[in-house]
Amino acid sequence: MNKTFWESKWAKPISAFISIFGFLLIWHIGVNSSSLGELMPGPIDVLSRFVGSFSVNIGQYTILGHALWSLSRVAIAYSVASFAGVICGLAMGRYPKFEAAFRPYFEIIRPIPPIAWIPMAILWFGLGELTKYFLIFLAAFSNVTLNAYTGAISVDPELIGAARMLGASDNQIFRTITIPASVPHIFAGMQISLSSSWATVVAAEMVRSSEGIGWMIVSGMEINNMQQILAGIVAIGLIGYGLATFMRFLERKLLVWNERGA
Amino acid sequence: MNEDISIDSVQKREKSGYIIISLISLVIGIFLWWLFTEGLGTISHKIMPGPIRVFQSFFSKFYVSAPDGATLLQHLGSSLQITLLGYVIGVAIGIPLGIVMAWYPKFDLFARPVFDLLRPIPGIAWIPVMIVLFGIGLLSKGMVVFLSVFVAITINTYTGIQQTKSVHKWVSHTFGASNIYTLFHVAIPTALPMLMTGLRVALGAAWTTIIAAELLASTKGIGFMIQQSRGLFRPDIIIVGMIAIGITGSVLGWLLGLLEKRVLKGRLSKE
Amino acid sequence: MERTRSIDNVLQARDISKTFVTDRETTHVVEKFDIEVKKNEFVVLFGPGQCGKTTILKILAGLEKPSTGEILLNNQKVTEPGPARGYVFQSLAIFPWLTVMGNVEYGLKVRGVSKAERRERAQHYINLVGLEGFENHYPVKISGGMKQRVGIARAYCNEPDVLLMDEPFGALDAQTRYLMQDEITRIWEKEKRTVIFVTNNIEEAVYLADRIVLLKNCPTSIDNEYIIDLPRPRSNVDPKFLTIRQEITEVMDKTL
Amino acid sequence: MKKTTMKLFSLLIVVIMVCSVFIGCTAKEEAPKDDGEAGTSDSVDNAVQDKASSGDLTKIRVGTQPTTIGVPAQYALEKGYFKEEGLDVDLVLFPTGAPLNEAIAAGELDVAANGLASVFPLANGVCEWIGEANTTGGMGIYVREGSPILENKGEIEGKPDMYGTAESIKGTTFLGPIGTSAQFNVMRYIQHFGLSDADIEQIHMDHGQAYQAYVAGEGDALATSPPFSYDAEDSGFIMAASFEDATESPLFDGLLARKDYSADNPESVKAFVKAYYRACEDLMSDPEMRKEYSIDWFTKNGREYNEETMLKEIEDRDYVTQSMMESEDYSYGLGMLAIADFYTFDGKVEEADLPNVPESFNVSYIEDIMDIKINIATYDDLK
Repeated sequence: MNKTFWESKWAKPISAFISIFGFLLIWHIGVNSSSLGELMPGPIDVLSRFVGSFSVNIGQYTILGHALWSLSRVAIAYSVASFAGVICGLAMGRYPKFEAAFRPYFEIIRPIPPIAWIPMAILWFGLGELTKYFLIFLAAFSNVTLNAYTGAISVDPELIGAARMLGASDNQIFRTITIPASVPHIFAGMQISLSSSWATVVAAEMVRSSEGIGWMIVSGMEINNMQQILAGIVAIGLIGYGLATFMRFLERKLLVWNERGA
Repeated sequence: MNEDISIDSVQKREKSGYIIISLISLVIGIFLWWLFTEGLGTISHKIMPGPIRVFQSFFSKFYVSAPDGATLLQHLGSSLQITLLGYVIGVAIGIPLGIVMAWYPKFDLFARPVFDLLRPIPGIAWIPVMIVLFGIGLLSKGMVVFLSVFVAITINTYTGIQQTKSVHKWVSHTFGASNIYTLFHVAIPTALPMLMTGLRVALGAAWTTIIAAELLASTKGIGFMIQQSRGLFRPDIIIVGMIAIGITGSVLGWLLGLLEKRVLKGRLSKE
Repeated sequence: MERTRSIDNVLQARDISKTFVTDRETTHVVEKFDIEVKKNEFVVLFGPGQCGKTTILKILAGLEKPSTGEILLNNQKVTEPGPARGYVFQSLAIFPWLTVMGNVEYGLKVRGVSKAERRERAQHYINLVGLEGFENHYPVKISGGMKQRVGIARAYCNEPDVLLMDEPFGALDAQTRYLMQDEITRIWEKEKRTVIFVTNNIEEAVYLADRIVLLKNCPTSIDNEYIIDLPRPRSNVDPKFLTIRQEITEVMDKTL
Repeated sequence: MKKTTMKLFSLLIVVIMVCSVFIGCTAKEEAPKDDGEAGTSDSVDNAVQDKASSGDLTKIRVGTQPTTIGVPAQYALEKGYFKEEGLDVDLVLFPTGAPLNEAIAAGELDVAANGLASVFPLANGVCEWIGEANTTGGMGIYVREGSPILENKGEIEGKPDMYGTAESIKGTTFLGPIGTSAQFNVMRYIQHFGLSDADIEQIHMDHGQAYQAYVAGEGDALATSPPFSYDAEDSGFIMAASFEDATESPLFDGLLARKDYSADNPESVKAFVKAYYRACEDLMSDPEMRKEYSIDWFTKNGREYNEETMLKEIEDRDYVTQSMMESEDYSYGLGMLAIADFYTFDGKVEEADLPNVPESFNVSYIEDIMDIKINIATYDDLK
């Protein structure tokens, strides 16, 4: 491997393959050589189960169906949360009175993890989809609001001065300066919220569901089927990674004007 | 590739005189809560207990062990014990890994893919695996917390080290300092603020994962207390548990914020 | 200095002073500052270092409230910033999410001028500052000098009565700075405007100004004035240019 | 231009919205309705099916568990007994009693067939106890070979085959779900030796996980119920105390109806009770059919039974029939009173709520359907 290998565009994918293969190897050795074997399936069984589940139904759907269910729950709740978060965050930035009124509730809700809301969510919204949307909404809402707020109050005063000198009114300044200037912050918030929403889908699907990746893991726990659980975990990891990469790609495309420094 | 750092600190606007408005809105909120539950009784207390009942339960829970077998402080103690266990292990492994991944690109090429794949997996999904690996005792719950801490710390350390300005590195190298020396005397000090944020974010992550960990097998802990009251028609205890989690979470964050200020004193330079 | 209320005074400031009061200490930044600027006069506020010049300019622009005194624009008292006074910031203050065209036409857009008309006027000023062909570039993609041209075009495009410039070339390298000094002179002679230009570079002051207002150090106040009646474009090797520069430098050394 | 960023940004939101709704619908359409599994069945399909049959049916949401208590409900649903009574039943399954209670509290269920955990909705005045469905046998506390508890037997007079002494039980870690019969079993067992819950450690885990963990070497003792109790015997664990020895009170799983629902539509509740007991009669009359039917349904819901363990359960657990209820020594609700009284010790049931339990006994449905007189237990029967 000459020096240039590390710089060549092949370095990343190859090393990724090696490192994942290495991880699976360690897992394989760990399972086969130790007493762990009876309880913990090895990578080969799990991956074959994972691949198999693309054709064979687990419960009512294949793993694709489950993934679609989980994704649709996340997509709906996430987009509502992002929308509400941006509005709330910017409003908090724009109107100090609103911020003062809204902040106490925001500070109370934020530290409480979505899982802790499950019992009350069930009492309020029943066992259906609404409870799941509510939990995922909670996971996404605080981050987006926080970032929109930070974006709105940390606009470079010189830009506002320049706009004011050009005759812009307060409202115009908010619309044409504060909002665009906070778009990078908002986008960073949306990226973080997407990963926290995706992580919450498992907890959300613990609330009485019969489909979804989270259900796959939860029902695996109930019937002690470790392969199904691990296949679910692999799916969550892969999709989570895919979502994060997609958001980064979106950012490069959309925020072309923003030189996102380190 | 730039890591998206979870901005946890809330930049406060200058201490505006709006505290009164916040208080008023809070009072109105609690009044409305009271009105629709105990006041007019429109919402049955089984669905949403009133503020008076909740605060009664909250204070009585400090010395009464009904219905879940331990007082609020015992639960908090048990939860904090697991959180700190997971936190310490997570920090001990996360910081070095973050540094090495950021400082040695070759290692990063290998460690990063596995890390990125494990990162989105929530603590709760690991519970069954942890049961098998570490049984159902303190250690397995600690490990679930460890995972969330480990991820948060590694990201922040990684980003912190990467923020080291190349000009600083060159200066150190021109003085003939070795790579390791530069790492310790240039990169790590630069990364310190990011590291401190990481410590605070990780503690927040640890505290939120504790509920998931306690869904595992537990005899005590706030998560257990909430879990127990679900079947017993005691939503007031559930809300007491949630308030306890919220307050403890904020206090932990506040404490670390103080630590951060003292450690970084003048160094919090605005870039 | 006589206080005439002649009609051709575009901007007047009367015994302006400014003190910043923070909970730790109070600093007097500006004291007894008066100025009268005639139509299309290129006035340079020259003074050492960074003490009060920018504050004075911000007060004249209405971005900063004076502790005492008042500002008269076309003989009317003004307290708020407005399109009648254009401002070019030292830190460029270009909107990164707008293209060059977007930045230049921003003032007109905000005042509700129709798209066609503002596009046409903005194009005129883009050509004036020599940025043709860069209309659709984002600021992140163009050089410092070009960004400053956008700042100037943006201020000009709003057709203000007075143009206030706060060390606009401070951040540029020497070579671009000379180029921009020629550019601003060319633009100014092509489209006369009243200009108040702040700088701490003596050569730039003499090169550009009709009249130089010398500012004493903190708290800033007027020391005295110099009328520069050299023809434009001036050259910094012209003996008359050098003598004036020498004179002012000596006066400046005395005041430090 | 500044417009594009805003346009692109809102476009992104719209795109996410559209694709999510699209995914949501496509996924939902593919969903074949499957009654067996805990199907949150789609009410639209039900209504369509029934329009064809005689008259439209009234909808009723029934919650139960994939255990003995749930078999008659599933049987009546499959055999169409509910339909004959004019009921369109939406059957929802829960792993244990606790989540089932939660669903009742959330107003998601109208009636339920539940176990010992039913004491809580009764104590809280949310539900009525409208019928007892089956005896609960085959539950017990199991320990491993060589456990100190096995060293002495018959220490408690009148309990020849109950193992253990105060010293050997003190400090033991019991695995099993809290708030259910398993915990009741443990608490009553240690009470015989003068111990209380402070002397032992009870780790809360659902039956499946608890059994799995116990096999993996966790915990000292396992409080469990069928089928796991039979599996425990098969894997060589020894029963330290049976449920009957420890608790001395006959415990019945039974039927609950939300008070507001029962008040508003007594006919539906009555129809449900009628169809349910009809299924009980069928199952009791033909043990062979009951075995086949139960094994099939339990395994489908992740609870492995084989011939042998199923026969044991049938032997341990009888469904309540009319003849049973008519007999003299049958005292309706005695088990519930014992449990309610017991749970006041650790505050799970508040003293003040004790009277709610007997008040919630409502045998009117059974008495109308079967035209019999049932004597009802009171707290002084417990003395």
